[in-house]
Amino acid sequence: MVDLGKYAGTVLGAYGVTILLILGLVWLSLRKGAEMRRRLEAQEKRMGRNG
Amino acid sequence: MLSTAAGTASQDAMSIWEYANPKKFMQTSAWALPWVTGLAVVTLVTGLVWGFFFTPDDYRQGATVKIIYIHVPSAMMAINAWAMMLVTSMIWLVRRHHVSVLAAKAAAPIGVTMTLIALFTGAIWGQPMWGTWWAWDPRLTSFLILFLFYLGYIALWEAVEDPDTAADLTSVLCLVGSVFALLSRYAVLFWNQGLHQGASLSLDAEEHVADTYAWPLWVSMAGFVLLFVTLVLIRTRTEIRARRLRALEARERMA
Amino acid sequence: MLALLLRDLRLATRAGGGFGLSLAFFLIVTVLVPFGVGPEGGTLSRIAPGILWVGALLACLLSLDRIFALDREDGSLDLLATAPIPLEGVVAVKALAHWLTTGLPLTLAAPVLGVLLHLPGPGFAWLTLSLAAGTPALSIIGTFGAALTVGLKRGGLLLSLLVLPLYIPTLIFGAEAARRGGEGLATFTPLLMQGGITLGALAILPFAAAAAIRVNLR
Amino acid sequence: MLALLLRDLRLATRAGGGFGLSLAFFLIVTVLVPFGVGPEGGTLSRIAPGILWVGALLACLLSLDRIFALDREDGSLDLLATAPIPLEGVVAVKALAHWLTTGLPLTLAAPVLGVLLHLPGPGFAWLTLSLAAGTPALSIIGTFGAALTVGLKRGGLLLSLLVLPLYIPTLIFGAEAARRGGEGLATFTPLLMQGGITLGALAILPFAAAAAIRVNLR
Amino acid sequence: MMLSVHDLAVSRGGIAILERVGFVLDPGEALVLRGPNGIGKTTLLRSIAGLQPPVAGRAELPPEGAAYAGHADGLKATLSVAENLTFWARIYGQGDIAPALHAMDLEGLAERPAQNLSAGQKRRLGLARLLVTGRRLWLLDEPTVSLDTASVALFAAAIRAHLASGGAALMATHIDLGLEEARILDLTPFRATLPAPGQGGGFDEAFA
Amino acid sequence: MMLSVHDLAVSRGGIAILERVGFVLDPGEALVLRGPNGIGKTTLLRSIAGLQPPVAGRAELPPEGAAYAGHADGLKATLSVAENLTFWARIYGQGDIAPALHAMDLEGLAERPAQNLSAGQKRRLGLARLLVTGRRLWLLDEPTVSLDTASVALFAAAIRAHLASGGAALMATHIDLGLEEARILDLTPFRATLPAPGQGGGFDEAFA
Ligand code: HEM
Ligand SMILES: Nc1ncnc2c1ncn2[C@@H]1O[C@H](COP(=O)(O)OP(=O)(O)OP(=O)(O)O)[C@@H](O)[C@H]1O
Ligand SMILES: Nc1ncnc2c1ncn2[C@@H]1O[C@H](COP(=O)(O)OP(=O)(O)OP(=O)(O)O)[C@@H](O)[C@H]1O
Ligand SMILES: [Mg+2]
Ligand SMILES: [Mg+2]
Repeated sequence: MVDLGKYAGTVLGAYGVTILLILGLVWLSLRKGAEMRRRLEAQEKRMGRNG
Repeated sequence: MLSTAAGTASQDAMSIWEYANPKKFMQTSAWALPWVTGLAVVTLVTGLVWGFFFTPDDYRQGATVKIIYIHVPSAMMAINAWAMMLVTSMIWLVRRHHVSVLAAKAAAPIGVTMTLIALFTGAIWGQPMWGTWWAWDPRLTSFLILFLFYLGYIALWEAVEDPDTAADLTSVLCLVGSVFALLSRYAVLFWNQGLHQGASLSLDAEEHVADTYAWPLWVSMAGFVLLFVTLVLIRTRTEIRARRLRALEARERMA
Repeated sequence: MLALLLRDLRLATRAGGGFGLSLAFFLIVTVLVPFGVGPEGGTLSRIAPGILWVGALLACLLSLDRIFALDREDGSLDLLATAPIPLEGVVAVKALAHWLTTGLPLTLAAPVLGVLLHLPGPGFAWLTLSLAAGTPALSIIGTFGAALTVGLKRGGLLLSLLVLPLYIPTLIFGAEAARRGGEGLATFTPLLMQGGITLGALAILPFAAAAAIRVNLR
Repeated sequence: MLALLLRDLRLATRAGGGFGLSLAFFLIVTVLVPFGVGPEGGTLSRIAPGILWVGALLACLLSLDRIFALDREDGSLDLLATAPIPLEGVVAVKALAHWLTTGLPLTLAAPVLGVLLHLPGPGFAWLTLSLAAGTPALSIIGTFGAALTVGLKRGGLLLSLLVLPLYIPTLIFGAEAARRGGEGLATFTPLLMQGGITLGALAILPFAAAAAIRVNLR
Repeated sequence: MMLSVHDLAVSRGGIAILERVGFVLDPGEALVLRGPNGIGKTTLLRSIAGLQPPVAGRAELPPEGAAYAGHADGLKATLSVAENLTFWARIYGQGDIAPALHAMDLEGLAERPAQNLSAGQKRRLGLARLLVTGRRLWLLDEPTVSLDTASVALFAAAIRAHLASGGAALMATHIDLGLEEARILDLTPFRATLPAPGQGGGFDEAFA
Repeated sequence: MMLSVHDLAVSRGGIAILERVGFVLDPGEALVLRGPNGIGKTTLLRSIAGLQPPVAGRAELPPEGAAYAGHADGLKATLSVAENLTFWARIYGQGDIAPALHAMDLEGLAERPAQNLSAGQKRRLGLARLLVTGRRLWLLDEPTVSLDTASVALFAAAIRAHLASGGAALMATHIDLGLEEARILDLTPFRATLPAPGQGGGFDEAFA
């Protein structure tokens, strides 16, 4: 393991925040994407056409 | 009012505006997405792992130098995302390609996230280096202003209900905002000279940052770019679907 | 065009028209700050030019949503858009009316309020000058923001959010000029920049604002 | 009654509803002040508690005219006044909804913004505490002011003018508590006074506000 | 007896505009107020609804009060038709909005935000609100503004159903609703006259 | 020829609601648009007035444009009737407001602030505005809302005078104006239909 010395908190905090924000963004994007795809497919099926 | 510009363009042999056709875009992006995603994950993980585990501490900054591998790429992407929004917004205003403006809409939340990452990592870095979380340094201040521009842009998209109206208004805002963002940058420099590093790495890597730091930094910058591309593709696809869903629902109501 | 200016000025000075209210708001912000930060003269005098500029800017900001929203609500804006005057002209006149009823009174009031905050002696003239050079920019930028949000119900705060980042360069140069002037330093550059912003904004933004209104009327 | 609260919260969180915008305004006031007074850390840190309180107060103030004006314009207020719920209850619910969408978020955001102004270490807790004790008073006093001005077109700035003097005691005690807390002094008295104002306002003002609305509907 | 108005005088801007208005409305009855523009129909209805105090006389309403519908519909632009209606139903402690939606032919629009309705559709929603108040007395100010003929017929049917179930309605309107059973009251004779000089007395005298 | 509309398609919220609308209006002619609530009369008038771009087709107006009067009257509550009217007269470069005041029977109210008018009086003022535009083509959206019979007759007389002087008028209304000479256009047949699946193609397809 790397030894971060007295700056462990700083470095880990920075990486932690970054990873959290990125994962949050990715999760939101995927969730909204999946929801939209589901709703659109349902709608297309209901309207009986896929243009 | 949807224009039919690309409809006629499809008769021409091949034009880059082809990709502004939503259908074409959906096809192409569906094909490209797995590749881009894979590449993004690989480069991002490589860059960050390399930077985090396999680089020495700086003699002055100690281990904090590792923050550079996220701070600098995110700061770069925060600016580049806005630049991309500016370009795609102008394309919308001039050529009325919906995909273009939807890509701008899709990029904005990624841009804010990048801005926030740069701000947070910078603040965390500032605590040991400058002894304060925040200073009204020009670089930092400009980023705060950029954050405000992003917020305003997103809020305007949310507030306007008609999608084409929203597209027009946000594009005009993006245009005018960019001019004022440059002005602010100049004003802020005039106002305070600041503590922040200059553009030490991006211009002459050899002179300022040793290769041991530079290489993983390049890789992780590439990773952030690819991450951005991936997310823009995913989100633009979502926006296109949302538009189509909206249109279908409205038709159903009318029928 | 002149008819429009006169009507806007008349509406502003009628009961409930908002003339004087932004002035009152400016007064009250200036009064509140000592309550907030404490009465100590040295601190107050140091922050005086900045607070006065921020106060004037906020007072200006709060009157922005009147520029178009009222005309939109009662249908006048539709009628103006189909009237035989160019929409760019309407926008310019509206900005001018806003400045006459807001920016100008604020500029004139600022030195008086400066007394309350122990503004240092030479600061008075420079504050007035910088406000005179900067408030037209605030009005025209604000008119652009108002045009962007005219389609929204109570776009007031969104308007603030959109306009404030656009106000920052004007604020920085304005407050800087006032502060440097107060300390006896050179004020040429910030005042020049401010004048540049004002002229640039005047040249470009009426067109952007008219375009935004057309989009919003759809 | 609960239906009204839920509707107001839903309206606030819908597009253009204003939730988050007062927060944004607070952020922006906090950001503007350093541009006005200059970037120097010492000065900023001295004025931080006061500016944050003034900023929160202004953000609160600007959202006041939404409380009744929209309901008045679209006729809902007439209908609510003839509905089988007491007007005092309507007022109280409106004030509660305003606090939930404005005062509470402002309280939570204040410490974060404190970083920008170099708020001294112990100040964070006391600032939050004093805002938590004071913002309910701001909401209920503001609701009263909104009720007074509901009959006027765009009463927004007049509303500010009426309400600000009423806000001053809350501001003085709140900023005092935050400042003393930051300097490690006793904060008991100002906090107690603030609590007193909040409770007193809660007990009396809904009735006064309901009376004002009845008069305004005539 | 559902509504009885005795010798009512109403004012706008401090000046009496109608006086000595009196009538009685029984359950199952509808009364249409007529009169030229500006005679005071809106003012009279608002006074009866309790929104402004009368100058003289009184109006006796059912204990629970009346349902008032004025020139504005009280709709929230960002809420959907169903949300708008549900809100009012809950305020009046009523449950189901489906019958009201059906009566005003709004089922197809239930999920549409109110801001995307046409003028007539908005008005239909405003009228549907009356059906979820559960009040027996309706006070309606120009209820059929912007409605097409089909919607006017819908509205007349809703009024008839309301009267049949023991309700009553007082309406101001300029057009013919096709409600033959409704009585008509022309307000022109009640236009306020200046009090003869020296008469009256009391506080207002000095101003009059 | 005063107004000619060719194959016009108009939309609200990005969705076409009327299509293939076409007609010609000559000087001295009036055309009344009919159709149930929500068919798209307001949208059509706004598109012809140039307030929103049409989806397809075009409308040819006189070079100076048309005078449009929508659901809202564009009145300033704190200005008096005469001030409101003078303002619009000056915007359109016209001089005297007295004839307009006379035609809409507003002389007695000239000094009254607009906020103290009744609904019908406001509407009369809104219509008087048309008379000071000097435009030959009028586009009117439900012009007689809130008007009593006498005022509707005033309005019909004003329209007749306008037609007699070579003007033209396009109106959307649900009620009978007593203008026998006006042609009537029912919009119901022009309701937009879904394009057949697989048709069209190109850019819009993915959104449609
Ligand atoms: C909130 C605080 C901060 C913000 C918003 C911020 C923002 C930025 C920005 C915009 C860049 C430029 C990236 C580019 O040009 O591509 C940058 C680069 C950099 N920052 Fe920060 N920064 C912050 C704090 C810090 C701190 C505290 C340090 C360390 C002491 C630091 C060290 C660096 C370094 C070493 C670079 C690379 C410079 C280069 O591009 O050559 N930053 N930062
Ligand atoms: N502040 C005021 N001072 C004097 N007169 C006023 C004032 N406000 C309104 N009026 C007058 O009071 C009268 C009554 O108005 P009201 O709205 O009740 O009429 P209405 O019968 O509903 O007319 P409409 O059919 O046009 O809706 C009108 O003639 C109006 O001009
Ligand atoms: N954003 C939107 N999305 C979908 N449909 C909409 C939207 N906005 C309005 N509509 C619909 O467009 C149609 C046209 O409305 P318009 O106001 O033109 O009708 P109108 O003929 O004037 O009706 P009225 O007689 O009631 O005034 C209406 O059915 C309305 O519900
Ligand atoms: Mg009326
Ligand atoms: Mg219509």
